[in-house]
Amino acid sequence: MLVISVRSDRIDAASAIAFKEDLRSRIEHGPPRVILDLSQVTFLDSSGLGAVVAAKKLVGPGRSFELSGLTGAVEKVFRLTRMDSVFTIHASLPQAFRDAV
Amino acid sequence: MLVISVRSDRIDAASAIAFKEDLRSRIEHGPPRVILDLSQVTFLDSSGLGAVVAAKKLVGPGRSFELSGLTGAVEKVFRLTRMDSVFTIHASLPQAFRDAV
Amino acid sequence: MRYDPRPPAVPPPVLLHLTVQGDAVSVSDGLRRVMALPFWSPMSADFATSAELVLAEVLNNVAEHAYAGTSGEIEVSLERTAAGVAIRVADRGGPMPQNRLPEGAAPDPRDLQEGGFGWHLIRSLARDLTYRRLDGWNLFSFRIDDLPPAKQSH
Amino acid sequence: MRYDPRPPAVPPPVLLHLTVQGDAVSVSDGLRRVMALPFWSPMSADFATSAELVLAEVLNNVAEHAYAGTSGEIEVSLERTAAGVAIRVADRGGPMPQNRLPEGAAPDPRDLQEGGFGWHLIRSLARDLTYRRLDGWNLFSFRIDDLPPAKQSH
Ligand SMILES: Nc1ncnc2c1ncn2[C@@H]1O[C@H](COP(=O)(O)OP(=O)(O)O)[C@@H](O)[C@H]1O
Ligand SMILES: Nc1ncnc2c1ncn2[C@@H]1O[C@H](COP(=O)(O)OP(=O)(O)O)[C@@H](O)[C@H]1O
Repeated sequence: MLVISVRSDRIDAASAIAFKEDLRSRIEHGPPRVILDLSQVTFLDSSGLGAVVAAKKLVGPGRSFELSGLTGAVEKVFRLTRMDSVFTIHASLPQAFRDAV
Repeated sequence: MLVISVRSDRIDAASAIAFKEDLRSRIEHGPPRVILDLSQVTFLDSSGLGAVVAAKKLVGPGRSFELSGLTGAVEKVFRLTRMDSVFTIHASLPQAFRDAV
Repeated sequence: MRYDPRPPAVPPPVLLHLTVQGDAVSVSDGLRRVMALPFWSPMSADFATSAELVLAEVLNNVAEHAYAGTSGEIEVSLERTAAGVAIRVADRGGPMPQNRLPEGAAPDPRDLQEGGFGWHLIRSLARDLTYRRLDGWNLFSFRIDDLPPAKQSH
Repeated sequence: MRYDPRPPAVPPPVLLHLTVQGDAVSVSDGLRRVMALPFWSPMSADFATSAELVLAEVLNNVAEHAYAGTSGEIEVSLERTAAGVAIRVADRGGPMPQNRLPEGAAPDPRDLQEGGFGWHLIRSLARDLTYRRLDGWNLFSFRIDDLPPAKQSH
Protein backbone atom coordinates (compact mmCIF):
# COMPACT_ATOMS: atom_id res chain seq x y z
CA MET A 1 0.00 0.00 0.00
CA LEU A 2 1.12 3.51 -0.87
CA VAL A 3 0.05 6.61 1.10
CA ILE A 4 0.64 9.92 -0.67
CA SER A 5 0.31 12.95 1.58
CA VAL A 6 -0.29 16.20 -0.27
CA ARG A 7 1.86 18.93 1.27
CA SER A 8 0.31 21.88 -0.55
CA ASP A 9 -2.67 23.73 0.95
CA ARG A 10 -4.19 24.43 -2.49
CA ILE A 11 -4.85 22.25 -5.52
CA ASP A 12 -6.20 24.73 -8.04
CA ALA A 13 -5.92 25.73 -11.69
CA ALA A 14 -2.43 27.10 -11.06
CA SER A 15 -1.04 23.86 -9.63
CA ALA A 16 -3.30 21.09 -11.01
CA ILE A 17 -1.11 20.15 -13.98
CA ALA A 18 2.08 19.85 -11.93
CA PHE A 19 0.14 17.99 -9.21
CA LYS A 20 -1.23 15.55 -11.78
CA GLU A 21 2.24 14.90 -13.24
CA ASP A 22 3.67 14.38 -9.77
CA LEU A 23 0.92 11.90 -8.87
CA ARG A 24 1.34 10.07 -12.15
CA SER A 25 5.03 9.42 -11.55
CA ARG A 26 4.36 8.15 -8.02
CA ILE A 27 1.32 6.05 -8.86
CA GLU A 28 2.23 4.47 -12.19
CA HIS A 29 4.23 1.54 -10.92
CA GLY A 30 2.88 1.55 -7.37
CA PRO A 31 1.24 -1.14 -5.22
CA PRO A 32 -2.36 -2.34 -5.69
CA ARG A 33 -3.73 0.07 -3.05
CA VAL A 34 -3.05 3.84 -3.08
CA ILE A 35 -4.39 6.31 -0.47
CA LEU A 36 -4.24 10.04 -1.19
CA ASP A 37 -4.08 11.96 2.08
CA LEU A 38 -5.71 15.38 1.52
CA SER A 39 -5.82 16.46 5.17
CA GLN A 40 -3.53 19.45 4.55
CA VAL A 41 -5.46 20.70 1.51
CA THR A 42 -7.73 23.60 2.49
CA PHE A 43 -8.76 24.59 -1.05
CA LEU A 44 -9.55 22.52 -4.13
CA ASP A 45 -11.31 23.79 -7.25
CA SER A 46 -12.68 21.94 -10.29
CA SER A 47 -9.19 21.74 -11.84
CA GLY A 48 -7.89 20.14 -8.65
CA LEU A 49 -10.82 17.73 -8.70
CA GLY A 50 -9.94 16.88 -12.31
CA ALA A 51 -6.39 16.01 -11.25
CA VAL A 52 -7.64 13.66 -8.52
CA VAL A 53 -10.03 12.02 -10.99
CA ALA A 54 -7.17 11.61 -13.47
CA ALA A 55 -5.16 9.81 -10.79
CA LYS A 56 -8.03 7.42 -10.13
CA LYS A 57 -8.23 6.58 -13.83
CA LEU A 58 -4.47 6.07 -14.00
CA VAL A 59 -4.59 3.58 -11.12
CA GLY A 60 -7.27 1.77 -13.08
CA PRO A 61 -9.93 -0.78 -12.16
CA GLY A 62 -7.54 -3.56 -11.14
CA ARG A 63 -6.08 -1.50 -8.25
CA SER A 64 -7.62 0.68 -5.54
CA PHE A 65 -7.34 4.49 -5.27
CA GLU A 66 -8.77 5.94 -2.05
CA LEU A 67 -8.97 9.36 -0.40
CA SER A 68 -8.41 10.35 3.21
CA GLY A 69 -8.86 13.41 5.45
CA LEU A 70 -11.01 15.71 3.33
CA THR A 71 -11.25 19.17 4.91
CA GLY A 72 -14.58 21.01 4.77
CA ALA A 73 -13.77 22.94 1.61
CA VAL A 74 -12.57 19.83 -0.24
CA GLU A 75 -15.47 17.69 0.97
CA LYS A 76 -17.88 20.33 -0.36
CA VAL A 77 -16.50 20.02 -3.92
CA PHE A 78 -16.76 16.22 -3.85
CA ARG A 79 -20.31 16.45 -2.50
CA LEU A 80 -21.58 19.09 -4.97
CA THR A 81 -20.19 17.17 -7.95
CA ARG A 82 -21.35 13.84 -6.43
CA MET A 83 -17.78 12.58 -6.87
CA ASP A 84 -18.06 11.37 -3.27
CA SER A 85 -20.15 8.52 -4.73
CA VAL A 86 -17.32 7.10 -6.84
CA PHE A 87 -14.42 7.40 -4.37
CA THR A 88 -13.74 5.45 -1.21
CA ILE A 89 -13.20 8.22 1.34
CA HIS A 90 -11.67 7.72 4.79
CA ALA A 91 -12.16 10.24 7.59
CA SER A 92 -8.47 9.86 8.45
CA LEU A 93 -5.55 7.55 7.81
CA PRO A 94 -5.46 4.31 9.80
CA GLN A 95 -3.10 4.79 12.77
CA ALA A 96 -0.44 2.46 11.36
CA PHE A 97 -0.14 4.44 8.15
CA ARG A 98 -0.27 7.83 9.81
CA ASP A 99 2.93 6.96 11.61
CA ALA A 100 4.58 5.79 8.43
CA VAL A 101 4.13 9.08 6.49
CA MET B 1 -25.56 98.28 -13.03
CA LEU B 2 -23.02 95.76 -11.80
CA VAL B 3 -21.97 92.66 -13.77
CA ILE B 4 -20.15 89.99 -11.76
CA SER B 5 -18.48 87.31 -13.86
CA VAL B 6 -17.69 84.14 -12.00
CA ARG B 7 -14.21 82.93 -12.97
CA SER B 8 -14.39 79.52 -11.31
CA ASP B 9 -15.67 76.50 -13.25
CA ARG B 10 -17.25 74.94 -10.13
CA ILE B 11 -19.49 76.32 -7.39
CA ASP B 12 -19.83 73.37 -5.06
CA ALA B 13 -19.77 72.48 -1.36
CA ALA B 14 -16.01 73.08 -1.27
CA SER B 15 -16.23 76.64 -2.59
CA ALA B 16 -19.78 77.80 -1.79
CA ILE B 17 -18.98 79.59 1.50
CA ALA B 18 -16.05 81.57 0.07
CA PHE B 19 -18.10 82.32 -3.05
CA LYS B 20 -20.99 83.60 -0.93
CA GLU B 21 -18.67 85.85 1.11
CA ASP B 22 -17.07 87.20 -2.04
CA LEU B 23 -20.47 87.97 -3.58
CA ARG B 24 -21.66 89.62 -0.37
CA SER B 25 -18.76 92.08 -0.29
CA ARG B 26 -19.30 93.00 -3.94
CA ILE B 27 -23.09 93.26 -3.80
CA GLU B 28 -23.75 94.90 -0.44
CA HIS B 29 -23.29 98.52 -1.46
CA GLY B 30 -23.73 98.02 -5.20
CA PRO B 31 -26.06 99.61 -7.77
CA PRO B 32 -29.79 98.79 -8.05
CA ARG B 33 -29.25 96.14 -10.76
CA VAL B 34 -26.78 93.23 -10.42
CA ILE B 35 -26.18 90.58 -13.09
CA LEU B 36 -24.31 87.39 -12.15
CA ASP B 37 -22.58 85.98 -15.24
CA LEU B 38 -22.34 82.20 -14.81
CA SER B 39 -21.20 81.39 -18.35
CA GLN B 40 -17.87 79.93 -17.16
CA VAL B 41 -19.45 77.73 -14.49
CA THR B 42 -19.71 74.15 -15.73
CA PHE B 43 -20.74 72.57 -12.40
CA LEU B 44 -23.03 73.80 -9.63
CA ASP B 45 -24.46 71.65 -6.83
CA SER B 46 -27.13 72.40 -4.20
CA SER B 47 -24.58 74.26 -2.04
CA GLY B 48 -23.69 76.45 -5.01
CA LEU B 49 -27.38 77.04 -5.63
CA GLY B 50 -27.76 78.05 -1.97
CA ALA B 51 -25.00 80.64 -2.38
CA VAL B 52 -26.72 82.17 -5.42
CA VAL B 53 -30.04 82.26 -3.54
CA ALA B 54 -28.29 83.92 -0.58
CA ALA B 55 -26.99 86.63 -2.91
CA LYS B 56 -30.49 87.27 -4.23
CA LYS B 57 -31.79 87.69 -0.69
CA LEU B 58 -28.92 90.04 0.14
CA VAL B 59 -29.72 92.27 -2.80
CA GLY B 60 -33.29 92.38 -1.50
CA PRO B 61 -36.62 93.28 -3.07
CA GLY B 62 -35.81 96.95 -3.76
CA ARG B 63 -33.00 96.06 -6.21
CA SER B 64 -32.69 93.54 -9.03
CA PHE B 65 -30.48 90.41 -9.03
CA GLU B 66 -30.36 88.60 -12.38
CA LEU B 67 -28.49 85.65 -13.87
CA SER B 68 -26.84 85.25 -17.24
CA GLY B 69 -25.25 82.52 -19.36
CA LEU B 70 -26.29 79.32 -17.56
CA THR B 71 -24.46 76.31 -18.98
CA GLY B 72 -26.37 73.03 -19.38
CA ALA B 73 -25.32 71.61 -16.03
CA VAL B 74 -26.21 74.80 -14.15
CA GLU B 75 -29.50 75.26 -15.98
CA LYS B 76 -30.47 71.69 -15.00
CA VAL B 77 -30.12 72.47 -11.27
CA PHE B 78 -32.25 75.60 -11.59
CA ARG B 79 -34.87 73.70 -13.55
CA LEU B 80 -35.07 70.65 -11.26
CA THR B 81 -35.43 72.85 -8.16
CA ARG B 82 -37.79 75.21 -10.03
CA MET B 83 -35.51 78.07 -9.01
CA ASP B 84 -35.67 79.17 -12.65
CA SER B 85 -39.16 80.48 -11.76
CA VAL B 86 -37.89 83.04 -9.24
CA PHE B 87 -34.82 84.37 -11.09
CA THR B 88 -34.63 86.57 -14.16
CA ILE B 89 -32.31 84.57 -16.41
CA HIS B 90 -30.61 85.95 -19.54
CA ALA B 91 -29.24 83.68 -22.25
CA SER B 92 -26.17 85.89 -22.42
CA LEU B 93 -24.96 89.33 -21.36
CA PRO B 94 -26.16 92.28 -23.48
CA GLN B 95 -23.35 93.20 -25.93
CA ALA B 96 -22.54 96.47 -24.15
CA PHE B 97 -21.93 94.70 -20.84
CA ARG B 98 -20.02 91.80 -22.32
CA ASP B 99 -17.39 94.26 -23.53
CA ALA B 100 -17.18 95.88 -20.12
CA VAL B 101 -16.32 92.72 -18.16
CA MET C 1 -11.15 64.76 -36.84
CA ARG C 2 -12.06 61.94 -39.21
CA TYR C 3 -14.51 59.22 -38.33
CA ASP C 4 -12.63 56.09 -37.34
CA PRO C 5 -14.82 52.99 -37.59
CA ARG C 6 -12.42 50.83 -35.55
CA PRO C 7 -13.30 50.35 -31.89
CA PRO C 8 -10.66 51.74 -29.51
CA ALA C 9 -7.89 49.24 -28.67
CA VAL C 10 -8.75 49.37 -24.98
CA PRO C 11 -12.46 49.78 -24.24
CA PRO C 12 -13.25 52.09 -21.30
CA PRO C 13 -13.63 50.26 -17.98
CA VAL C 14 -17.00 49.00 -16.72
CA LEU C 15 -16.06 48.78 -13.04
CA LEU C 16 -14.45 51.59 -11.06
CA HIS C 17 -13.66 52.05 -7.39
CA LEU C 18 -12.53 55.12 -5.52
CA THR C 19 -11.91 56.10 -1.92
CA VAL C 20 -12.55 59.74 -1.02
CA GLN C 21 -11.89 61.48 2.28
CA GLY C 22 -15.20 62.66 3.75
CA ASP C 23 -14.81 66.43 3.49
CA ALA C 24 -16.05 68.95 0.91
CA VAL C 25 -12.62 69.74 -0.58
CA SER C 26 -11.66 66.07 -1.02
CA VAL C 27 -15.07 65.32 -2.53
CA SER C 28 -14.69 68.21 -4.99
CA ASP C 29 -11.17 67.14 -6.01
CA GLY C 30 -12.20 63.49 -6.18
CA LEU C 31 -15.16 64.20 -8.46
CA ARG C 32 -13.03 66.38 -10.74
CA ARG C 33 -10.56 63.50 -11.10
CA VAL C 34 -13.12 60.75 -11.55
CA MET C 35 -15.16 62.67 -14.12
CA ALA C 36 -12.03 62.98 -16.28
CA LEU C 37 -11.63 59.18 -16.56
CA PRO C 38 -12.38 57.23 -19.79
CA PHE C 39 -15.12 55.42 -17.81
CA TRP C 40 -17.60 58.13 -18.93
CA SER C 41 -16.54 58.32 -22.57
CA PRO C 42 -19.37 56.11 -23.97
CA MET C 43 -22.00 58.31 -22.29
CA SER C 44 -23.43 61.69 -23.23
CA ALA C 45 -22.01 64.82 -21.58
CA ASP C 46 -25.49 65.56 -20.28
CA PHE C 47 -25.62 62.17 -18.62
CA ALA C 48 -22.17 62.57 -17.05
CA THR C 49 -23.31 65.91 -15.62
CA SER C 50 -26.32 64.28 -13.98
CA ALA C 51 -24.14 61.53 -12.56
CA GLU C 52 -21.65 64.08 -11.17
CA LEU C 53 -24.48 66.07 -9.59
CA VAL C 54 -26.00 63.04 -7.87
CA LEU C 55 -22.55 61.90 -6.68
CA ALA C 56 -21.79 65.40 -5.35
CA GLU C 57 -25.08 65.53 -3.41
CA VAL C 58 -24.69 62.04 -1.92
CA LEU C 59 -21.01 62.47 -1.01
CA ASN C 60 -21.42 65.99 0.38
CA ASN C 61 -24.34 64.85 2.53
CA VAL C 62 -22.12 62.09 3.91
CA ALA C 63 -19.33 64.60 4.61
CA GLU C 64 -21.70 67.15 6.15
CA HIS C 65 -24.14 64.96 8.06
CA ALA C 66 -22.83 61.39 8.52
CA TYR C 67 -19.25 62.54 9.26
CA ALA C 68 -20.38 65.79 10.96
CA GLY C 69 -17.57 66.92 13.26
CA THR C 70 -15.45 63.85 12.52
CA SER C 71 -13.59 62.51 9.52
CA GLY C 72 -13.53 59.25 7.64
CA GLU C 73 -13.41 57.66 4.25
CA ILE C 74 -16.12 57.27 1.66
CA GLU C 75 -15.95 54.24 -0.65
CA VAL C 76 -17.54 54.60 -4.07
CA SER C 77 -18.02 51.80 -6.56
CA LEU C 78 -19.32 52.48 -10.07
CA GLU C 79 -20.56 49.97 -12.64
CA ARG C 80 -21.29 50.98 -16.20
CA THR C 81 -24.53 49.40 -17.44
CA ALA C 82 -26.24 49.35 -20.83
CA ALA C 83 -28.62 52.09 -19.61
CA GLY C 84 -26.15 54.23 -17.66
CA VAL C 85 -24.43 53.60 -14.36
CA ALA C 86 -25.06 51.72 -11.09
CA ILE C 87 -23.40 53.30 -8.04
CA ARG C 88 -22.69 52.16 -4.48
CA VAL C 89 -21.52 54.56 -1.78
CA ALA C 90 -20.37 53.43 1.67
CA ASP C 91 -19.33 55.43 4.75
CA ARG C 92 -18.70 54.68 8.43
CA GLY C 93 -20.41 57.81 9.77
CA GLY C 94 -23.61 58.20 11.78
CA PRO C 95 -26.80 56.56 10.51
CA MET C 96 -29.50 58.32 8.49
CA PRO C 97 -32.25 59.92 10.63
CA GLN C 98 -34.99 57.29 11.24
CA ASN C 99 -32.70 54.84 9.46
CA ARG C 100 -34.14 55.74 6.07
CA LEU C 101 -33.65 58.02 3.09
CA PRO C 102 -35.08 61.57 3.25
CA GLU C 103 -38.25 61.96 1.20
CA GLY C 104 -36.63 64.74 -0.77
CA ALA C 105 -39.71 66.95 -1.00
CA ALA C 106 -38.79 70.03 -3.03
CA PRO C 107 -38.77 73.27 -0.99
CA ASP C 108 -41.01 75.97 -2.49
CA PRO C 109 -38.69 78.08 -4.66
CA ARG C 110 -40.48 81.25 -3.54
CA ASP C 111 -39.28 80.65 0.02
CA LEU C 112 -35.72 81.26 -1.19
CA GLN C 113 -34.35 78.52 1.11
CA GLU C 114 -30.58 78.12 0.86
CA GLY C 115 -30.59 74.39 1.66
CA GLY C 116 -32.69 71.27 1.60
CA PHE C 117 -32.45 70.63 -2.16
CA GLY C 118 -29.92 67.78 -1.98
CA TRP C 119 -32.20 64.78 -1.72
CA HIS C 120 -34.70 66.35 -4.06
CA LEU C 121 -32.00 66.51 -6.76
CA ILE C 122 -30.87 62.95 -6.00
CA ARG C 123 -34.40 61.59 -6.25
CA SER C 124 -35.06 63.54 -9.45
CA LEU C 125 -32.07 62.03 -11.27
CA ALA C 126 -31.50 58.59 -9.70
CA ARG C 127 -33.68 55.51 -9.46
CA ASP C 128 -33.73 52.26 -7.44
CA LEU C 129 -32.40 54.11 -4.41
CA THR C 130 -31.63 51.89 -1.43
CA TYR C 131 -30.11 52.57 1.97
CA ARG C 132 -29.03 50.12 4.58
CA ARG C 133 -26.96 50.11 7.73
CA LEU C 134 -24.50 47.19 7.99
CA ASP C 135 -21.88 46.65 10.72
CA GLY C 136 -21.39 50.36 11.35
CA TRP C 137 -21.46 51.26 7.66
CA ASN C 138 -24.05 53.24 5.71
CA LEU C 139 -24.52 51.75 2.27
CA PHE C 140 -26.36 53.60 -0.50
CA SER C 141 -27.08 52.21 -3.94
CA PHE C 142 -28.79 53.75 -6.94
CA ARG C 143 -28.84 53.81 -10.72
CA ILE C 144 -28.70 56.73 -13.10
CA ASP C 145 -29.97 56.11 -16.61
CA ASP C 146 -29.18 58.07 -19.72
CA LEU C 147 -32.91 58.82 -19.92
CA PRO C 148 -33.70 60.49 -16.60
CA PRO C 149 -36.61 58.82 -14.74
CA ALA C 150 -39.79 60.57 -13.71
CA LYS C 151 -39.48 61.80 -10.13
CA GLN C 152 -40.35 58.99 -7.73
CA SER C 153 -43.46 59.32 -5.64
CA HIS C 154 -43.03 58.35 -2.00
CA MET D 1 -9.26 35.06 24.26
CA ARG D 2 -11.88 36.91 26.29
CA TYR D 3 -15.14 38.07 24.81
CA ASP D 4 -14.89 41.78 24.04
CA PRO D 5 -18.35 43.34 23.75
CA ARG D 6 -17.04 46.53 22.06
CA PRO D 7 -17.37 46.63 18.28
CA PRO D 8 -13.98 46.85 16.52
CA ALA D 9 -12.69 50.42 16.06
CA VAL D 10 -12.70 50.04 12.29
CA PRO D 11 -15.49 47.83 10.92
CA PRO D 12 -14.44 45.58 8.02
CA PRO D 13 -15.08 47.12 4.60
CA VAL D 14 -18.31 46.57 2.67
CA LEU D 15 -16.94 47.43 -0.79
CA LEU D 16 -13.79 45.93 -2.27
CA HIS D 17 -12.20 46.10 -5.70
CA LEU D 18 -9.35 44.14 -7.17
CA THR D 19 -7.66 43.79 -10.52
CA VAL D 20 -6.19 40.38 -11.34
CA GLN D 21 -4.15 39.37 -14.36
CA GLY D 22 -6.07 36.77 -16.37
CA ASP D 23 -3.87 33.69 -15.85
CA ALA D 24 -4.13 30.77 -13.42
CA VAL D 25 -1.13 31.74 -11.27
CA SER D 26 -2.26 35.37 -10.85
CA VAL D 27 -5.80 34.21 -10.05
CA SER D 28 -4.47 31.79 -7.41
CA ASP D 29 -2.24 34.45 -5.81
CA GLY D 30 -5.00 37.07 -6.02
CA LEU D 31 -7.54 34.83 -4.31
CA ARG D 32 -5.09 33.91 -1.57
CA ARG D 33 -4.51 37.63 -0.90
CA VAL D 34 -8.15 38.69 -1.08
CA MET D 35 -9.38 35.86 1.17
CA ALA D 36 -6.99 37.08 3.89
CA LEU D 37 -8.62 40.54 4.04
CA PRO D 38 -10.83 41.67 6.96
CA PHE D 39 -13.68 41.94 4.42
CA TRP D 40 -14.61 38.31 5.21
CA SER D 41 -14.32 38.49 8.99
CA PRO D 42 -18.07 38.89 9.71
CA MET D 43 -18.86 35.75 7.68
CA SER D 44 -18.53 32.07 8.51
CA ALA D 45 -15.46 30.18 7.32
CA ASP D 46 -17.78 27.83 5.43
CA PHE D 47 -19.29 30.78 3.60
CA ALA D 48 -15.89 32.25 2.74
CA THR D 49 -14.89 28.87 1.29
CA SER D 50 -17.95 28.84 -0.97
CA ALA D 51 -17.22 32.37 -2.11
CA GLU D 52 -13.58 31.51 -2.86
CA LEU D 53 -14.66 28.44 -4.84
CA VAL D 54 -17.15 30.39 -6.96
CA LEU D 55 -14.59 33.15 -7.55
CA ALA D 56 -11.94 30.61 -8.53
CA GLU D 57 -14.28 28.92 -11.04
CA VAL D 58 -15.43 32.20 -12.61
CA LEU D 59 -11.94 33.73 -12.80
CA ASN D 60 -10.25 30.56 -14.06
CA ASN D 61 -12.88 30.19 -16.76
CA VAL D 62 -12.15 33.75 -17.85
CA ALA D 63 -8.41 33.04 -17.87
CA GLU D 64 -8.81 29.73 -19.69
CA HIS D 65 -11.61 30.46 -22.16
CA ALA D 66 -12.24 34.23 -22.53
CA TYR D 67 -8.51 35.09 -22.54
CA ALA D 68 -7.50 31.82 -24.26
CA GLY D 69 -4.13 32.38 -25.93
CA THR D 70 -4.03 36.06 -24.97
CA SER D 71 -3.70 38.00 -21.73
CA GLY D 72 -5.66 40.73 -20.06
CA GLU D 73 -6.99 42.00 -16.77
CA ILE D 74 -9.96 40.82 -14.76
CA GLU D 75 -11.77 43.40 -12.63
CA VAL D 76 -13.57 42.13 -9.54
CA SER D 77 -15.85 44.17 -7.34
CA LEU D 78 -17.26 42.75 -4.10
CA GLU D 79 -20.04 44.15 -1.95
CA ARG D 80 -20.82 42.73 1.46
CA THR D 81 -24.57 42.39 2.00
CA ALA D 82 -26.67 41.39 5.00
CA ALA D 83 -27.09 37.90 3.49
CA GLY D 84 -23.57 37.40 2.15
CA VAL D 85 -21.80 38.99 -0.80
CA ALA D 86 -22.66 40.44 -4.21
CA ILE D 87 -19.90 40.07 -6.80
CA ARG D 88 -19.21 41.59 -10.23
CA VAL D 89 -16.51 40.26 -12.54
CA ALA D 90 -15.47 42.00 -15.76
CA ASP D 91 -13.01 40.95 -18.49
CA ARG D 92 -12.16 42.10 -22.02
CA GLY D 93 -11.78 38.61 -23.48
CA GLY D 94 -13.89 36.77 -26.05
CA PRO D 95 -17.65 36.51 -25.49
CA MET D 96 -19.41 33.51 -23.90
CA PRO D 97 -20.52 30.86 -26.43
CA GLN D 98 -24.05 31.76 -27.70
CA ASN D 99 -23.68 34.93 -25.64
CA ARG D 100 -25.08 33.26 -22.54
CA LEU D 101 -24.08 31.40 -19.40
CA PRO D 102 -23.45 27.63 -19.64
CA GLU D 103 -26.30 25.59 -18.21
CA GLY D 104 -23.91 23.91 -15.81
CA ALA D 105 -25.44 20.44 -16.06
CA ALA D 106 -23.47 18.15 -13.75
CA PRO D 107 -21.44 15.47 -15.58
CA ASP D 108 -22.25 11.95 -14.39
CA PRO D 109 -19.62 11.20 -11.72
CA ARG D 110 -19.32 7.60 -12.98
CA ASP D 111 -17.96 8.92 -16.29
CA LEU D 112 -14.87 10.13 -14.40
CA GLN D 113 -14.67 13.29 -16.53
CA GLU D 114 -11.75 15.53 -15.60
CA GLY D 115 -13.49 18.78 -16.59
CA GLY D 116 -16.85 20.42 -17.09
CA PHE D 117 -17.67 20.88 -13.39
CA GLY D 118 -16.94 24.62 -13.22
CA TRP D 119 -20.35 26.08 -14.07
CA HIS D 120 -22.10 23.34 -12.16
CA LEU D 121 -20.24 24.42 -8.99
CA ILE D 122 -20.95 28.09 -9.73
CA ARG D 123 -24.66 27.47 -10.21
CA SER D 124 -24.81 25.29 -7.10
CA LEU D 125 -23.42 28.00 -4.83
CA ALA D 126 -24.37 31.34 -6.43
CA ARG D 127 -27.72 32.91 -7.23
CA ASP D 128 -29.04 35.78 -9.38
CA LEU D 129 -26.40 35.01 -12.01
CA THR D 130 -26.31 37.47 -14.91
CA TYR D 131 -24.06 37.84 -17.93
CA ARG D 132 -23.89 40.62 -20.42
CA ARG D 133 -21.56 41.84 -23.11
CA LEU D 134 -20.91 45.61 -23.06
CA ASP D 135 -18.48 47.53 -25.29
CA GLY D 136 -16.06 44.63 -25.61
CA TRP D 137 -16.38 43.61 -21.94
CA ASN D 138 -17.90 40.50 -20.43
CA LEU D 139 -19.68 41.37 -17.22
CA PHE D 140 -20.84 38.70 -14.75
CA SER D 141 -22.79 39.37 -11.58
CA PHE D 142 -24.02 37.03 -8.89
CA ARG D 143 -24.73 36.75 -5.18
CA ILE D 144 -23.59 34.19 -2.67
CA ASP D 145 -25.62 33.89 0.52
CA ASP D 146 -24.56 32.46 3.82
CA LEU D 147 -27.36 29.91 3.31
CA PRO D 148 -26.57 28.24 -0.03
CA PRO D 149 -29.49 28.32 -2.49
CA ALA D 150 -31.08 25.26 -4.02
CA LYS D 151 -29.55 24.56 -7.42
CA GLN D 152 -31.24 26.72 -10.07
CA SER D 153 -33.33 25.00 -12.69
CA HIS D 154 -32.77 26.24 -16.23
N1 LIG E 1 -25.67 60.98 4.45
C1 LIG E 1 -26.46 61.48 5.42
N2 LIG E 1 -26.26 61.10 6.69
C2 LIG E 1 -27.05 61.58 7.67
N3 LIG E 1 -28.07 62.44 7.47
C3 LIG E 1 -28.31 62.86 6.22
C4 LIG E 1 -27.53 62.41 5.14
N4 LIG E 1 -28.02 62.97 4.02
C5 LIG E 1 -29.04 63.74 4.39
N5 LIG E 1 -29.24 63.69 5.72
C6 LIG E 1 -30.32 64.38 6.46
O1 LIG E 1 -31.35 64.70 5.52
C7 LIG E 1 -31.57 66.09 5.45
C8 LIG E 1 -31.92 66.53 4.03
O2 LIG E 1 -30.77 66.47 3.20
P1 LIG E 1 -30.66 67.39 1.91
O3 LIG E 1 -31.90 67.23 1.12
O4 LIG E 1 -29.39 67.08 1.22
O5 LIG E 1 -30.61 68.88 2.46
P2 LIG E 1 -29.44 69.62 3.27
O6 LIG E 1 -28.24 68.71 3.30
O7 LIG E 1 -29.21 70.84 2.48
O8 LIG E 1 -30.04 69.87 4.62
C9 LIG E 1 -30.31 66.72 6.00
O9 LIG E 1 -30.53 67.99 6.55
C10 LIG E 1 -29.86 65.70 7.05
O10 LIG E 1 -30.57 65.88 8.25
N1 LIG F 1 -15.61 32.97 -19.09
C1 LIG F 1 -15.84 32.18 -20.16
N2 LIG F 1 -15.63 32.66 -21.41
C2 LIG F 1 -15.86 31.90 -22.48
N3 LIG F 1 -16.31 30.64 -22.43
C3 LIG F 1 -16.55 30.10 -21.23
C4 LIG F 1 -16.33 30.82 -20.04
N4 LIG F 1 -16.68 30.05 -18.99
C5 LIG F 1 -17.08 28.88 -19.52
N5 LIG F 1 -17.01 28.89 -20.87
C6 LIG F 1 -17.42 27.78 -21.76
O1 LIG F 1 -18.32 26.94 -21.02
C7 LIG F 1 -17.80 25.60 -20.92
C8 LIG F 1 -18.14 24.99 -19.56
O2 LIG F 1 -17.36 25.58 -18.54
P1 LIG F 1 -17.02 24.78 -17.21
O3 LIG F 1 -18.31 24.24 -16.66
O4 LIG F 1 -16.26 25.66 -16.29
O5 LIG F 1 -16.13 23.55 -17.65
P2 LIG F 1 -14.61 23.54 -18.20
O6 LIG F 1 -14.06 24.92 -18.07
O7 LIG F 1 -13.95 22.55 -17.31
O8 LIG F 1 -14.75 23.08 -19.62
C9 LIG F 1 -16.31 25.74 -21.19
O9 LIG F 1 -15.76 24.56 -21.71
C10 LIG F 1 -16.27 26.90 -22.18
O10 LIG F 1 -16.55 26.45 -23.49
